[in-house]
Amino acid sequence: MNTEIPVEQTQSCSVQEIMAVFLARDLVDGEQLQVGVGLPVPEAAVRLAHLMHGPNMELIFLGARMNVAHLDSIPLPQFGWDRRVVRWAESYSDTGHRFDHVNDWAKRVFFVGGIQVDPQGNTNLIGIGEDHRRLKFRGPGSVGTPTLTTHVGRYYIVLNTHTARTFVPKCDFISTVGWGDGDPNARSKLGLPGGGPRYCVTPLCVMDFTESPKRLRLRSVHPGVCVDEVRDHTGFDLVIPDEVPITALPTPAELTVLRERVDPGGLLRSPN
Amino acid sequence: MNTEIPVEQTQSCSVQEIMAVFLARDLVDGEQLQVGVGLPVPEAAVRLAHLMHGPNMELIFLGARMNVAHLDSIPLPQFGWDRRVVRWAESYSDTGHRFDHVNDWAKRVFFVGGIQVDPQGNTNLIGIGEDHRRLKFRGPGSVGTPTLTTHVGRYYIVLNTHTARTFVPKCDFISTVGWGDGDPNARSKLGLPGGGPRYCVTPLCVMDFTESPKRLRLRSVHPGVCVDEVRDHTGFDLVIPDEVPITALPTPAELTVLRERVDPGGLLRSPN
Amino acid sequence: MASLSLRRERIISEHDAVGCIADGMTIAIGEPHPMALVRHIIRRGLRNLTVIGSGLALDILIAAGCVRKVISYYAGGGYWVPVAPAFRRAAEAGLIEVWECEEGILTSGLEAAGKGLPFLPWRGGVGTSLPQVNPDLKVFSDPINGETLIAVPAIIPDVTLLHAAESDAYGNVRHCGGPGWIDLFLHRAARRTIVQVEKVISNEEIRSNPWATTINSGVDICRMPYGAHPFYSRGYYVQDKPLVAEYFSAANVGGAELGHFLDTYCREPQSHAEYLTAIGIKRLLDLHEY
Amino acid sequence: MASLSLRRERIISEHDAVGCIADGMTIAIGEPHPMALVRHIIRRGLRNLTVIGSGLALDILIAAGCVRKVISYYAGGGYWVPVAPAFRRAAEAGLIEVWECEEGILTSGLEAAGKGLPFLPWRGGVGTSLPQVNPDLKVFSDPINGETLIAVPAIIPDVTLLHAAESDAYGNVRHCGGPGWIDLFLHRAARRTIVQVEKVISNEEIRSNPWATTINSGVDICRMPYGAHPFYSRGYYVQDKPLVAEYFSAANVGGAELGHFLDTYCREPQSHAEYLTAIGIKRLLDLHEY
Repeated sequence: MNTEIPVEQTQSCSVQEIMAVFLARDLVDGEQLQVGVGLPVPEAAVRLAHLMHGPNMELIFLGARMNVAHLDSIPLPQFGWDRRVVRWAESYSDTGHRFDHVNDWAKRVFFVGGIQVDPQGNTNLIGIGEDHRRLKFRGPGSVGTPTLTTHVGRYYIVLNTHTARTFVPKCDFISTVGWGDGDPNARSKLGLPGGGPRYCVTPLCVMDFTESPKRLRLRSVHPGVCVDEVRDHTGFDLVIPDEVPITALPTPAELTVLRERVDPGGLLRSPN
Repeated sequence: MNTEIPVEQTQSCSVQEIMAVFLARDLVDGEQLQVGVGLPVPEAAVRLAHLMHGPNMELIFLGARMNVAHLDSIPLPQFGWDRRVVRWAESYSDTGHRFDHVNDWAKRVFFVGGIQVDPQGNTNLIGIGEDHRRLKFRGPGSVGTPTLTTHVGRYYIVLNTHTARTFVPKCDFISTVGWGDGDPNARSKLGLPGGGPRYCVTPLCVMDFTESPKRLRLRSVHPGVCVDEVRDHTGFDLVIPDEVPITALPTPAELTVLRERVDPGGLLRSPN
Repeated sequence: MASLSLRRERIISEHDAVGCIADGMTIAIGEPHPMALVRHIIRRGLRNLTVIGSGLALDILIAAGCVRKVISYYAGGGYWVPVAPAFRRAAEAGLIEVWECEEGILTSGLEAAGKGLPFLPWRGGVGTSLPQVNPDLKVFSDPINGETLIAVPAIIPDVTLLHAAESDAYGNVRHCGGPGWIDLFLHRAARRTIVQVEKVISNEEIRSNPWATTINSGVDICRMPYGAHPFYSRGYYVQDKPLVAEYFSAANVGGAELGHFLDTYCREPQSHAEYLTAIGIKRLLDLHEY
Repeated sequence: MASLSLRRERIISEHDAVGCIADGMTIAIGEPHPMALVRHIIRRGLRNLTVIGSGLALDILIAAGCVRKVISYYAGGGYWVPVAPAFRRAAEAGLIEVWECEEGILTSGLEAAGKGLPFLPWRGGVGTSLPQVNPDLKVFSDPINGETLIAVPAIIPDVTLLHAAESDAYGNVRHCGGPGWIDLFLHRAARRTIVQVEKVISNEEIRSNPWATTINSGVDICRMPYGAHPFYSRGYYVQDKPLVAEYFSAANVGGAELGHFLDTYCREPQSHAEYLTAIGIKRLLDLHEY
């Protein structure tokens, strides 16, 4: 997963760096970017986007809202709940009212992980097994992902691993609704105002969704990964177009900002 | 209404002062005393109680909570929304969450006025008339009285006038439920957790409620007022016991605190 | 390194602020009242507004003929003004519709809007006449315990107008000594919020105490020193009691006397600066809070 | 003039704080975690608790055998600990019951309690498995628009335990840089709240900035400098990362190794002072926040 990939002959980068740069480029100036605890790739992506092209973005970490595009560096946290990352905040007022203004979340972007993901982009953080009282694998719980994914303008599914145990035909439990049964109107039928999942990004590839029915489709493979490898590590029939491009590499400028101003500790290059 | 009443030969006091002292004596140390805007008698009563015997009381004005028993004076506001009265507050946190902690209101005490009061202590701030779209007299609206009286441990009905137009057999509209139809269980049947109205205090007298059914009963007349005067100014059959005492006069100590530390401007002695 | 100057400022003129309000819209007015913007609404002669408000600001908008429907828990003027006069007259004449409510019901409806819910339940008001006189309030049986509650529909202002002490140029607002009790509810429920402030301060000052920020970004700012006059502005000045009394007295009389008040203080000054000039600096300075 | 000394102070010992908790009660644990009180609960060997909590505090209470039921939206340990180990083992073995929820559902249930309502509606979770795996959550049709929502019943902790920066002796609490996101919900929902603080400050200091007061009176205070250790305390110290890792490593292994950790850090020190002595001043001073 952490094989070194050459960038323009002179630099190499990790898969996590490629994932972070891919996500960063997809974020638009003016958006609000909310990241939960313990997700280094999205944490890096939103910082990079803010510094590269998002002077009007707002970063939302740990209940604080920040615009910190003017800082020399916006380093990644060193552990969960590292509150030093919010020391430049403009407000903490999300704290008491974090869910009292969801009618304003069309411009908010969020990132979810999962222990299972199905072809319609529904995800599971609850557990694996048939009986909820005796799970084979107990997950951490849904955190705030059901509420966030219900209301945000769009979200990204970001995983640390890509295996057939994660990408399953049907989640044992659903903690966030992606496209439900695959009907493009599934979300509106449920009354979920948010825009739903846009991409699913893993250490192997980027996936998007077909139009109708909504179903995960391979969009690009990361450098050094072949299409068959993705297919073999996916537990359902992934939609695979005839032509699958390689995920774009970071530019030297992006890599410089990422490494010098976002991730000077090299978290995205560490084997962990 | 503002006839001077002698106090122990050496002092005289106004009816508003008698009302305020009566209320103050009924308040218990440790309680939270909330007063809305524009009610000078309760405003004075809670200040006086706090200074006389309530070092653990909390005064709640304009969203601020205060314990100010150590101050030399706690003067009355000079007009509605006179925010100088909360300058000694310990918190404003009621502001955003004023109705988010009503489960804690058993020890809270409140005061309501009304343009109509019926024998069961139901009150009306909405208006007088048959058709809500074309009221004969449009009232100011219910403010927060429905919510407050639903939850507080007890409340007092305090009026500036006592006339047959105010004390009516049936309110044209009900903005706060006292004892509903008079059934002592009327409040619990409606699911209202608060303790209901305790006394009704007017410039003529103090009234309480009979046990079952709940109905307004004359408790004491203010000095210089006779029982018939109360009867004549009440638009329904008030329960009148054989013996009706005179409302107790302020002690010189109470009057000193009231005038020097609560109402140095003489608001309760002014004819307005 | 991205330049700070690329960040968009959110300061707009009073003209642009009121320019986003159209006849027939639902507007919410906070407390302390954003009187400068209220006067600009009167100057522009907007009509048929639904106003969520209370007290002086509500009454003067009714007096000026801007209002068709009122969503209010309290239309009094504090001491000595039990019922606001223009409100009372218009309501009794059937010229305005009153969406009868109370504070907890109103905040529940606003909170429902902010939470993206069609309704929120509330207990205060059960047993009263409120559900009868306001058919939008539905008495229902709760799905868990079967208790009787009131379902309050979401209340969504098109534009919320607030007055606050300070903000930076990016819309981070700070209330001195806390916002009015309903202001943040009105903000979160609204499609758009405009905050008039006494003072614009640096972004660094905002960052020096982020916990003090009461409204964060996404709002537009009007710089309006003394903008709540003749109402109070916490930490800056107290009510101009004689002018408030002058208004209520004119409103009580109505007709030409009320028209004269509105002309003098709302229609003739063409801007907030002209209004302040008419009031005079001495009078303003005499209103210091402490 | 009433003497200030007549006002009751609200400072209690850790012993009295935990003394009000009985086997089988529902207790809520805030974030940052009030670890000193959590350790005292373990020391006392309380059993069959229902715990509303997350992360480290929740996991160590489960590891010590105090917990029968968990109300949690998240039982992970941040970076590198996707699922808290004692929670995972106990849940998979059926030793604890999990009241499955998520943040918005949990805060809705807490808010219902604070508002004196039997339930509040919430949209987040509609379409998920949450209502199937948690039968207390009722899917219903809203009485205004007929939309599908989840009815969340009121959640009422018997005792809420919080950690904060400062308070005065009367229970006016100030969080440095704001409270954890859920703390005030846990407080308002509870029958009783106890707040452990880094520092007790003067009442005058509280009055100097009332807007900074995050919890006002009605709560009891335990003076517990470094009381959140090995977790963070905003404005005072960061996480003791090695000790947190040591716990999660021992909890992963379980058995004697976990027992040894619990004995060393929770059961053998007979007070918070003895715990801090065992940790050592140098280690504590090295955790300064900035």
